[in-house]
Amino acid sequence: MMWFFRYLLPWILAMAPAALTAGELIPTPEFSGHAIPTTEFPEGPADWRPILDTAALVVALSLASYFALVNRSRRNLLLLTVGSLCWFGFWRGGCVCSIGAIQNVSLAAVDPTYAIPVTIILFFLLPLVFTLFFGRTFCAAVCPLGAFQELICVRSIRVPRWLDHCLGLIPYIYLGAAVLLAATGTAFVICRYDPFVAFFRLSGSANMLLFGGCFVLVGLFIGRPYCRYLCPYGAILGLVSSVSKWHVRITPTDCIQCRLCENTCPYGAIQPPTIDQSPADRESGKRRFVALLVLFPLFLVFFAWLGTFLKVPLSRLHPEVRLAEQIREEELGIAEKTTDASDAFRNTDRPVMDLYKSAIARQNHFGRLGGWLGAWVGFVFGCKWIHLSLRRRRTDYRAERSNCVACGRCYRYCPNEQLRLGFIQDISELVPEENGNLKNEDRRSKTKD
Amino acid sequence: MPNATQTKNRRGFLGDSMRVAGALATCSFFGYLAGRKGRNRELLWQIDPDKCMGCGNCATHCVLDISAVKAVQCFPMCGYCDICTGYFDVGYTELDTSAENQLCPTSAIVRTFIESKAGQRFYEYTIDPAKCIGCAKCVKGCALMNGSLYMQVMHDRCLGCNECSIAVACPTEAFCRVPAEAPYLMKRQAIPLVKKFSIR
Amino acid sequence: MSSCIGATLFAAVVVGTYALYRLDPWANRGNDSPTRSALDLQDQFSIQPQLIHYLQTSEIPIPLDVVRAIAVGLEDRIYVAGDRTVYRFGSDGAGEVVLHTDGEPTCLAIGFNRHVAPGTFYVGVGKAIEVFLPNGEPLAVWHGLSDKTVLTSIAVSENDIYAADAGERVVIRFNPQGEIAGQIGRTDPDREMPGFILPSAYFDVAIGPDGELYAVNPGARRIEEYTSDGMLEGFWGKAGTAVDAFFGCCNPAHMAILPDGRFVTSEKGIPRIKVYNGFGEFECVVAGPSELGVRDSATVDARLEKNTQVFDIAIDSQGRILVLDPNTKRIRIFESRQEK
Amino acid sequence: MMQPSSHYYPTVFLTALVAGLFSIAVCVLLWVNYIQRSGNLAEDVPQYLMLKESLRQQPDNAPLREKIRGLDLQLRQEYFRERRFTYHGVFLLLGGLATTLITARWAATLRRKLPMPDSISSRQDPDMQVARFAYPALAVLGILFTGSAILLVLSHQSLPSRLGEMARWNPPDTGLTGTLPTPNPAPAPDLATPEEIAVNWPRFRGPRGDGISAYSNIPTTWHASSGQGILWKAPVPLPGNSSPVIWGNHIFLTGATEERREVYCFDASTGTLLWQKEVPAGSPDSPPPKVTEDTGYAAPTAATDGRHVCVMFANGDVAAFDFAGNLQWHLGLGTPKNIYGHATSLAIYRDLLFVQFDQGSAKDGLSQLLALETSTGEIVWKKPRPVPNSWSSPLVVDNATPPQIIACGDPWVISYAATDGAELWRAKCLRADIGPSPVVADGIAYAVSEFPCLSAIRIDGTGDVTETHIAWTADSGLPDTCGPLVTPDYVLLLASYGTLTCYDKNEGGDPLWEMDFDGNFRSSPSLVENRVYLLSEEGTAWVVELGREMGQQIAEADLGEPCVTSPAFQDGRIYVRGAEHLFCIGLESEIKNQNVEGMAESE
Repeated sequence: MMWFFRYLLPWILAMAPAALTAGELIPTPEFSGHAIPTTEFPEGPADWRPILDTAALVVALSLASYFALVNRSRRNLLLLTVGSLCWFGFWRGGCVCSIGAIQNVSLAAVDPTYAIPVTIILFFLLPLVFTLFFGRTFCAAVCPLGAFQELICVRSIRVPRWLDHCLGLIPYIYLGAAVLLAATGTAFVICRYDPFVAFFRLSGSANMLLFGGCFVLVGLFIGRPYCRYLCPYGAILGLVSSVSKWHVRITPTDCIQCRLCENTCPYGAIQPPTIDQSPADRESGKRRFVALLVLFPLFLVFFAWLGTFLKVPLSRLHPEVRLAEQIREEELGIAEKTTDASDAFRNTDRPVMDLYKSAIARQNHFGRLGGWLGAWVGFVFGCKWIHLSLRRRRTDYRAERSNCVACGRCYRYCPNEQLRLGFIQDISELVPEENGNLKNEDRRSKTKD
Repeated sequence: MPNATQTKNRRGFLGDSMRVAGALATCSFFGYLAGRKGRNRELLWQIDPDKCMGCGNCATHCVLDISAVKAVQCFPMCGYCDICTGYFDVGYTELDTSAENQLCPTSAIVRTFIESKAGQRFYEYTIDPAKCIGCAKCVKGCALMNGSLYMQVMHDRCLGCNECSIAVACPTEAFCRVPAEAPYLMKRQAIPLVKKFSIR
Repeated sequence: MSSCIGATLFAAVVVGTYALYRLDPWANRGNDSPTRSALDLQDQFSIQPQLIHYLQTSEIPIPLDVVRAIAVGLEDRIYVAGDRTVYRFGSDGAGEVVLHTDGEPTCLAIGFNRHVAPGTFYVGVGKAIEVFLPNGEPLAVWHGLSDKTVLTSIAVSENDIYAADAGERVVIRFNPQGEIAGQIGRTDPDREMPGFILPSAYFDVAIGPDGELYAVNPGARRIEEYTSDGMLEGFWGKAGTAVDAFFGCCNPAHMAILPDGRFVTSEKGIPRIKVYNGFGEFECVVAGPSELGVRDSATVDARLEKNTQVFDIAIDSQGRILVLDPNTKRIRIFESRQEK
Repeated sequence: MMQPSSHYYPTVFLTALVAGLFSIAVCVLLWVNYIQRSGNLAEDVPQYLMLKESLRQQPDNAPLREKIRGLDLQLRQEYFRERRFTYHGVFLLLGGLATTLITARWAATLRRKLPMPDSISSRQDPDMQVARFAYPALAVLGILFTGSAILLVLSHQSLPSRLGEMARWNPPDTGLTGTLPTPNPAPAPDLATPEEIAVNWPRFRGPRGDGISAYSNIPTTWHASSGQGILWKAPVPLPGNSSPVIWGNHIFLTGATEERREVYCFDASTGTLLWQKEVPAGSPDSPPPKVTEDTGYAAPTAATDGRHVCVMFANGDVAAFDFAGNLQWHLGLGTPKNIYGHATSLAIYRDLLFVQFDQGSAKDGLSQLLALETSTGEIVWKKPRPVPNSWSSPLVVDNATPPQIIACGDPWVISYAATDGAELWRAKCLRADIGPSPVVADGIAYAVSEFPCLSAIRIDGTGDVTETHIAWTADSGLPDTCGPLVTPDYVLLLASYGTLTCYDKNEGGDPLWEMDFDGNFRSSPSLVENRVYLLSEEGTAWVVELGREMGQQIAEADLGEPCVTSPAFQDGRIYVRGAEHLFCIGLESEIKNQNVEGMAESE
């Protein structure tokens, strides 16, 4: 057993005095005829995989934009959707997706020690850039979550537009909370509560699968529930999309106001033309707008104030604060039992006071951040309120830019598209007289203006 | 009419420039983020074995049916003990491989006799990754001795979730992101030993 | 149809919310799940109360940052080595520094009444033994040990001083002048000397009531008796998980001998202090993990950084067992229940 | 696409239905399998565990062993079989679901009706309609958010926001006490009792800061040169003008040089230096303080709450140790702007440590009074003080309601509530450099400085009490350093040039008598029974018996080295710090005993 002292002891002594009490090892024997094996580890994912994924993303985005804006083919889009679902969903396991990348980017912006991989940056950035020029074609056929929901939407029922507006605020609030929690290194909530990723992985915790299943059930009847009422990346893309260079159009030429497309969008993105207001309505609208503008800062302050109270629930999400609370409860004798984390903590030398100090500092930090989150919620609410009171005149049926996910369902309902594709010879084959009249009436009213 | 078109053109141009500028600004910000740390390679999840307490959450909290985390043997650190506390249940009756004496619930540890020396018998213990479910029982057992058994995320199985569910459940924050070119970690104590044996 | 869809949607929302609520990301519920893979050390950890024949009667705080070794000197005064000093406690628990060593002491022994120089301090410091007069003045430093020396224990007999060297795996015998008079326990197949198996820096020696030398062979999990010229006289001890055996790779870590010749052993890993009779038969337990203030979670914690529990022991003339607790930096004093 | 309902429809629909049922079946099977499997590892089967346990009882039972092996094999096989089933089942399910979806969509497409726009008669402005419902809906959503936020907040009770509150924190009754184990009462902060404080010497000039001994068996004479009356003397490693404080058997002292600050703990019975700890620099970047010989680097006297000893140094560092000498906390308040050097001693009330940190000129606005938690060093409150640098020490009056802390500065004597620092009253009666510390007896505060007078202020006022609550003033024999000594009948002042002036305690006015001593005085006078102890800078001590007509010098003693600190009195002993040593002066009888013991020991 001399080898122990020849090789190990100098090292133990170098580590002394700690090594005298901890870390002593039974020496590995020197065998006469047996070589000490090296541990075999399976290889990680290949180097080229991220490159391939990025390339696939670029190709898919380009194709989606081409299919939606130039080719105007719902079938091609659908095929691409299936392809994307297979590649980005099932093959890639769903991670890291553009939606989740929000959190990595937030963390990287705040925490200089976190080196964000280039792939994640590109997954976050490329859809944004494409959306800036072509609208939400990413959502249409590239995003695996979108693709999944697109495909399961069997029988869609229409959500009333006012409800759509309200629920449409949730993504912004979710975005704010997700950024806050990610930037503080607390949690990646978007990933934690992603309903579909368990399907892509073909496994997951029972509760997550159940949750996903419920989402699927909802998705059968309500088009893209996640995209519309939760997706924080969709919220960003919606904003970008509203200033995009090009965008999906329902009709390839001019709208003839036939109203055939009116109910075709399962996502409630097609807006009917407006009817001019009476002067009295216009006046009250103006007054309301001014009142809202005045109330806006109050709104911000109120919600910010409210947000500061969130410091405890928010900070609870942080492991260190949770640990400090558990330890405290144990010390007061009100904890029912110890946890692994508290056991682990007690087995080390770290003083309890030190933990408390750090936890309290963190909690106070969350108090401030909660204020910001509250202000953001107030801002979102205020903006929506103001947005609702603003009126823009619309004369045609068209896809609302921020909500339209460029799925291409509406194309074929347009007589002009049918005409373009050569399915019909004349618009009157499709459009009843009544509707034609409407168009003329409208024209008349237009000329009056 | 030409005036209108001109205005429209001008406005369109302005919009385009804004878009390009916005895109460029965003890109450069992200370029900064990417470039700040120099090497921005892919990151993978891994367990820092010095922080792992062997709680067993790896077996239950992985999104995979069978956890991506498995026990590994660091041979240069192993004492090749006859009475291996990682292999034998503390209530063993005989030092043999029969079921009632084994600690591992799936029999994933293979015990091989190597040689007998100065009255001591030495055995090699190898983990069969196909059977290992990552319950960390052997890791806790081995910690009573050398601690050569430890937990690692197996990258052929790990899906690389953006937020690792085991990391969230980990009581000691032992999970960390490691660069893809060095995807496995070693115990601090093992480093000199592994070096020593690899030189030989 | 639409009411059917509505009901489905409602049910989905309710079930989904419930599923989210049931989600257990932080493994809070993990603890009571029956599938948890716990390492069951309960039998080793909770010792049957009828086996515990001793009771902790008092506790003395030690005002040192590091405590290394404990010994009992003349008049039953307690000495603790650590922090480059040797610290003495009076009967009232008040203490004082009696001497300063050159480096960090690792072991300590004090000449008893029948020793050639009663009251002399022998302190193992690095690769040398520092010798001090009873008043704390330095007397000599005994060098002459090898480069690999790791001193882990010193014991004094009437005419000799034995030092356990974990580095060379021998017990070195000094005469009172500091000259090396012999080495005991080196592996020697000719004399059927198996040698000491020392996986760690725990290697204890002690002198029996009749001057015989006992040394722990932790790797073999036994205690061996030697003559002063290095002949192995006998040994006892068995490895195992039961309470009468020595657990783990290398135990006991410390040993002391009661005035009537019984042995007291201190194990590490699952800390246990036990009494064996002169023939090595298990008698009783002095203290188990819970008596020593060690949580059961600490023994199944796989981390290296965790607190390690190794308790040095010493015995005074009344047979009280003094346990040096490095966690709380206290001396725990155990007395037999019957005598109480 | 526009074809009418096709004849494929029934087939397609049926396929969708079958595929859907298949998927559901697979799903259920998988679920059952999942639930079963998690309880199927051998170690989770109670039967297996029971068998194993019985084997432990009877290790030689061979049939039992065989039974265990058989069961183990069976369980493991089952486990791995179920694992395989899950693996394949998932793909089956995926296939089934895909088929269901495709066919269901196909069926839906086949059944799709052509769009039929509503009639246009009832057309309203769509945006108006949206807005009409959206506003209230938004409001409801907002209320929902606010409500859930409030619920969240109410349902989460957490750590207190400050560490100091931690000790007293007790989470509110959650209403679940019926199901939870009854919570233990919050541990009361571990504080010394008033009785304990009264018999110790926890701060500058004793438990009440008035220099009055609780013991009467105090020696009156000693001579260091001959060793007469000296129980022991111990060298103090670093110089300092701070006085000893005592708790039980521990004597605490501080000493410092420009570079190093140390705390010493001596054994009161033997004079052994129990420990000696360096105080780490609290604010290493601050410049070293400018001090004079009169103050030095360790002028502030320590204070103890019986659990911790708190110390302060001229550079503004404050620290606390436990009695074993472990540093509990330390912080640097920054080097004070003080022309002679910071000399104000510390005071403690319950678990609060008071630091009177007067510095600069009054205009600088730098002076403040801080209250720190003794156990953590956390600042509980701080109050700015409208005064320039001063050298007087704050005084805690704990028997007043509310408890007060009185601090002197130029020109204000200000009283603060000890618990929260609220100002209670202030009186304008001091001028220039303020050295003597105030004393309170029987509801009257005595504050004095070299100019203009000694003032007796009733402490029950509020606001500015200069005009209303000053009982009397006196103006001869005013000290610049030594604090006043207030006996049951008299108020004594000891001027630094050696004049002891006695006033009637209730009337003031003209002195009753004066006595001159041949010495310079910076050590405040002390009282034992009716005897006044005076210690001169040169080391001579006088003991004076008090009388209404005249003081009677009854003894003279000699310390043998210069002394500027105030003595501490314990049972039969005086502890006093000289320039180099800490002396313990004891009764002759005790010294004899000790010698006898010593001889016995040496025999």
